[in-house]
Amino acid sequence: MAEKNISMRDALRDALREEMIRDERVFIMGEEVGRWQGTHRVTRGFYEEFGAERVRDTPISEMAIAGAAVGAAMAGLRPVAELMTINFAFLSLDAMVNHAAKIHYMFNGQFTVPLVFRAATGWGNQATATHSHTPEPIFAHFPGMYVAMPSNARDAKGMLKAAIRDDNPVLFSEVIALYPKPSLVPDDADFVLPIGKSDVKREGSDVTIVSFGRGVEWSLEAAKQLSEKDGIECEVVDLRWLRPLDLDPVYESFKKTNRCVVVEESLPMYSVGSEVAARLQEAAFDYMDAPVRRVSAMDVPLPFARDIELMALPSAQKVMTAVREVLG
Amino acid sequence: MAEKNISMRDALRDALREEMIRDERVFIMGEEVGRWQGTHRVTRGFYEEFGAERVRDTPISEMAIAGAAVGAAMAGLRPVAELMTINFAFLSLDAMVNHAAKIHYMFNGQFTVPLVFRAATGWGNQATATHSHTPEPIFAHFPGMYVAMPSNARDAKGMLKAAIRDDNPVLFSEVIALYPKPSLVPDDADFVLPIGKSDVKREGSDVTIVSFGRGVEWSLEAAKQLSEKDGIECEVVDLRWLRPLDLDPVYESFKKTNRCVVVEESLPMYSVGSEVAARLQEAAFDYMDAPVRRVSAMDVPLPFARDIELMALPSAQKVMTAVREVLG
Amino acid sequence: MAVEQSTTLSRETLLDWYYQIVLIRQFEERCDALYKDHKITGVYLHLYSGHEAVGVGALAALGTDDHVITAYRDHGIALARGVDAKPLMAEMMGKRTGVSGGKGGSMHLASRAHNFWGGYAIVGGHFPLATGIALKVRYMKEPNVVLCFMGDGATNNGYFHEAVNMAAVWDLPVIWLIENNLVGMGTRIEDSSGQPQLHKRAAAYGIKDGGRVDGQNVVEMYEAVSQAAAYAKKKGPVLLEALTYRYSGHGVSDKQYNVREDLASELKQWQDARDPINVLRGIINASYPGAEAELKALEDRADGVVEESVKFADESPVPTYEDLISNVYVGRSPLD
Amino acid sequence: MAVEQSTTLSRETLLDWYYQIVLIRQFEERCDALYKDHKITGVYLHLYSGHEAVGVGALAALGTDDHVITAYRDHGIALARGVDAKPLMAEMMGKRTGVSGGKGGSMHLASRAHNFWGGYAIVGGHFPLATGIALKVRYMKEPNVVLCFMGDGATNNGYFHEAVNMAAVWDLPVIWLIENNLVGMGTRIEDSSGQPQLHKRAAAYGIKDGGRVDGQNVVEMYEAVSQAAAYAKKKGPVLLEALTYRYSGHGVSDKQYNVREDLASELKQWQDARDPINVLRGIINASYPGAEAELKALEDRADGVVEESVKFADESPVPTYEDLISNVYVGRSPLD
Ligand SMILES: Cc1ncc(C[n+]2csc(CCOP(=O)(O)OP(=O)(O)O)c2C)c(N)n1
Ligand SMILES: Cc1ncc(C[n+]2csc(CCOP(=O)(O)OP(=O)(O)O)c2C)c(N)n1
Ligand SMILES: [Mg+2]
Ligand SMILES: [Mg+2]
Repeated sequence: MAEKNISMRDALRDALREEMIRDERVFIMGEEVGRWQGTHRVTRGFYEEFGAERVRDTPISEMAIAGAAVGAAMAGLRPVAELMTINFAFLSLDAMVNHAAKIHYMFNGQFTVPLVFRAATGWGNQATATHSHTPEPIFAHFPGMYVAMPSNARDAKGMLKAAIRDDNPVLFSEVIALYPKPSLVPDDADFVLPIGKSDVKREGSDVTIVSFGRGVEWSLEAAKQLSEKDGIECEVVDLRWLRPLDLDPVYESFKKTNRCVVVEESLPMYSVGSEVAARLQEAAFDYMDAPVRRVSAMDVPLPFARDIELMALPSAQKVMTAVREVLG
Repeated sequence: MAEKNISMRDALRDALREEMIRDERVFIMGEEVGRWQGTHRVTRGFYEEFGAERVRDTPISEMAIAGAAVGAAMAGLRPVAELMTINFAFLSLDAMVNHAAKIHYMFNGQFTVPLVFRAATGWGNQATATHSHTPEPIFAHFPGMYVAMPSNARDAKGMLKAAIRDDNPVLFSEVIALYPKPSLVPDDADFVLPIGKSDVKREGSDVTIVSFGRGVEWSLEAAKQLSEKDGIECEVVDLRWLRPLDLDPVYESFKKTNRCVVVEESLPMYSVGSEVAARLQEAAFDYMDAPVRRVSAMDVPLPFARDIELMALPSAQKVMTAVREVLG
Repeated sequence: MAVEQSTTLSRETLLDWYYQIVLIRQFEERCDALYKDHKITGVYLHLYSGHEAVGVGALAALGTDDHVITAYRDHGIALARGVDAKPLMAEMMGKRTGVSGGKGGSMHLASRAHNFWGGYAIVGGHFPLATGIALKVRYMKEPNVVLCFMGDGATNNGYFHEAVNMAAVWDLPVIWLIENNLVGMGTRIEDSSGQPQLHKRAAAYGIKDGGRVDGQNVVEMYEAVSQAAAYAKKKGPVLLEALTYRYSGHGVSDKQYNVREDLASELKQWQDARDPINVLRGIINASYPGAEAELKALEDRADGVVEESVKFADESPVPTYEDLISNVYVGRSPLD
Repeated sequence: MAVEQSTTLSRETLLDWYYQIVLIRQFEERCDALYKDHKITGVYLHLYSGHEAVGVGALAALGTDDHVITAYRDHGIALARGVDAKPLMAEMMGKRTGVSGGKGGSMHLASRAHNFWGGYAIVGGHFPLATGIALKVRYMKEPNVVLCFMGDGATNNGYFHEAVNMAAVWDLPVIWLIENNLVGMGTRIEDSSGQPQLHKRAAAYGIKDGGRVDGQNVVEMYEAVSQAAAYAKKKGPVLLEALTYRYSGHGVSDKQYNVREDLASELKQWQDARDPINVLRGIINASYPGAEAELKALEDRADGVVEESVKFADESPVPTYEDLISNVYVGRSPLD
């Protein structure tokens, strides 16, 4: 299959555009998705190509954006509702958790809610405390809505297309720092990745690193350096979905390595690192040679000033330290 | 010190009332806190005793209730804002997480936000999917706001008074099923428990059960039956606060028992069970004789029909099974 | 006593509405009794008694392809929409044969087949759903309207502002119908809304102010909603306020009427002077005298239907573990 | 060119306002240059240029014990409130000496000492804070008012509805002042609000409609806010709309003005015809002719103050690890 080397931004754009062409019921709504061309330029050119009916600029109304998407989806459309950044999705939590995620169940299957909530996520770049959340675990806490978080352009395309075609509501989080990063993406309008499948991004026999989103980049960088410098071979598992959460490849890898580090951009408590560590010790207790270690952001709000902001954030360096620690 | 045997409802009422008498800046706002006497009758008689200025009925405006409490607290009052039930606090998430929890930090200490968000929590009683959340982990995920969840009348009083007197914002979750349950409560207007301290509710040498809120009741019941039937002695640690989270008594207990079960009313993923298990295997790896097991609600929305609702919920029975499992 | 007022509507129509109003009243009173009998269980049950003319008149103005959505006070609206009483009563009792399989309960009745999009229990939560359904109507160039019921208290929630404004900006065919029963739980409209004449909030969105309607008069409700529907389909949203009163308090947990004399006497006034059944009786008498026997027959028919629904519900099976884990996701088990 | 209009306000007052407006303009232009120089960094920077008369006129109407709160477009308001330029500029650069210790950045300026309760970056998030501060004013029986600035786009958020309504129900002393610059990011007011005459939204809350004011005219702003303040202190909330225009787009990420001719020409029209500096110059000329040299001196003074602020900020230290972990909690380290 032909592939092209494009940024995650363009891969997401292709995914959206192809699905809009494929299915007239798919439309986009959100703040600045149209005339402004999308805050992060993912919907660049869409307003001109598809028109104002299918690329709908909305008022600054996160409750209504999310809730109207739910209604439209129940009624038969397939909305892609952009919440600009995940920080503003706090205002949509009720529409997401008590409506999008519950309606199929509460009414016993009478309605389906086939929609995608897109949101830019991630901290760094001095966006400050209110604009620097990576809070996907709190959305993935609740049953009824899937949560996706791709780590590269290829996955982003295949996962977003899967999310749009699926009949369940999906929160699709896109790490801002990854938008410009390129990778090889199949040039195929039917390239769809399965929902809820983790992916081994690098093979290795010494330590299992589990991550997702931007953490995968830090993990791969750490794995490379550890291999070059210390001859340590890390296996890197990319969760890709926080719900459904697929830990089988993690268990499998762990049975080989017996050591694990979980890397996430998010806050440390009640988080992905917690869940993976808890599940691993339950599922593979007899294989544990060392405790699972977690690398995450510091448990503080993010400050504006660059130097101290960086201190609070995870990095490849911090992953390397954790890997050396689990190796004792 | 004199003690009286009162329900958790009355203990909370006493705490509020004493603090309102002690400090004129303390006032109550929320839906139906006044003339209706409080949805759960915690503020019974307050409207008549303190008047409409200090016991403020509000419109159905969860964003404004939470946000106005933040503003009033910054300006020097000490609001106790009732969000009726925690389910409606989803609408307050932004005011809580991006405002209450961040303002002290973002403005570098210029403002403090001394307030308490009270919310009734817990599922059971056929309140159905939208009204049956116990989602405290998602609020405790974020730094800047404390999260309390007492398991009995005595703790409820001492913890609520601590929350009101503290200068940090606190989410205070009260399990509805515990409101009528009595225990001995010090009859002392200055009975204040420390913030962020767990408490050993039962001593035992075989298994450590970690819980909070209603889970403590199931845990104690299970411990009693296990002791009587099987001679198994469980130590029960009540976390009391999900933030600050105090795991020292858990580690200490575990070093003695080498086995642990975490019991929570909440959903299983990215939850308290996850966090405790993850931290335990990190902190006390060499003491682990078995994996930590978790008892929680099933990972589904709660249905209305009573029989199947009960199937989804944790119980003393399920705790007993888990304890037997960790004992092998 | 209600004033007698005549109308040009057909006798058949008026009798049909009479039947519907009585059916709802009987259904609700039966639910109340079943709750006291522990046949209907749980913490929530919000009766529609007193509001019947609002639902029946409003829904008479819609076609079957129009859309209806409401809050938790939904039993009466489901009946007025023509949903069979049997699966409704079964849902009240949490049975497998209920409209929502026993999983939704009284607050979450719905019937996809009737374009009845459900009752919703988070105050305000269904407003943007109405906007979204109306968006689909416009997107697909369908000729229909969405009728969104709401309480007076609910209009003070942020959802109201965002959902109504969005529908306004996009000129969507929605009728926002406020059932103003003067109070939300225990809070009076004057204590919850800076503008107690709720229909005037239309000005904030530049939409049609449909005014205040007598919600106890089914004919006036029918006429107001008919006009609103015609306008909404052609031009965009309408905000309409119906004045009504709840007969059984907020819900089964409401103990206020036992202790507050002001409320008890207000209730009595509404029941005496403005009961929707009496009002409609008066209209029928004025327009088509001599229907007493037929009215009695309709009451009996309603009684039979309610009785049958209880029997059906009572004999129905409860949901199983399979139901507990079904429909969490489309095409995936939550256990996977 | 702005029309020349005379006033009875003192010469001193007008010159003071002139100084403030010019100071803000220069501060903002300097920030823009510093951003291009990578001295101010990060993704956000929202300049107040074009809006100066709104902030200066409004704040001139308040006393020091009154309260002020706004959104992220806050530098100009901080300056108009009398906050020293040095710690403001230091905050812009993320320095330890900044008003918020370098932890808040440009969107989160505040000065407790000035009753300036801060800039807030979640659209609408500060509205209920204003309600809460006003509640404290009433609770403590203080004679003051809260002035809450907001953008036009922000009025469509649920926070607006809930916060304004709550203040209305409780008759709190708040002036809700909309800085209507016709657009929120790239969305025109007609596309975001069903009611584009935003002051008319007062009707939805039964509060005083303060009307639409020329936000480019500092004298009119001063008079409108003075009246609003007097009313608010005595009776309750006022909703006021000021028409204004942003000169530098939404923020540093805004590339629209480079590609959209309609916007570029609209901007030019505002700058040519309604620039707040020119408008005030006209008023000064009409009332107190011959002040040119003094105006020039004030411009130089402003220039010096901005220059000094940059020097101060530049030489200030960056925050340390201690700052990173301080003030997360009162009286507790986040590492405990
Ligand atoms: C967001 C939210 N807040 C609070 C509640 C609790 N609650 C349920 S009904 C109700 C009153 C609603 O009053 P109104 O809208 O007037 O409807 P009515 O019950 O009078 O029909 C309240 C406060 C809720 N269900 N959801
Ligand atoms: C809740 C929320 N939604 C979206 C944003 C992104 N955002 C920041 S400013 C803005 C536009 C605000 O426009 P307006 O209120 O008119 O203020 P102006 O920038 O014109 O001064 C948007 C959409 C945000 N910060 N918060
Ligand atoms: Mg009502
Ligand atoms: Mg604007």
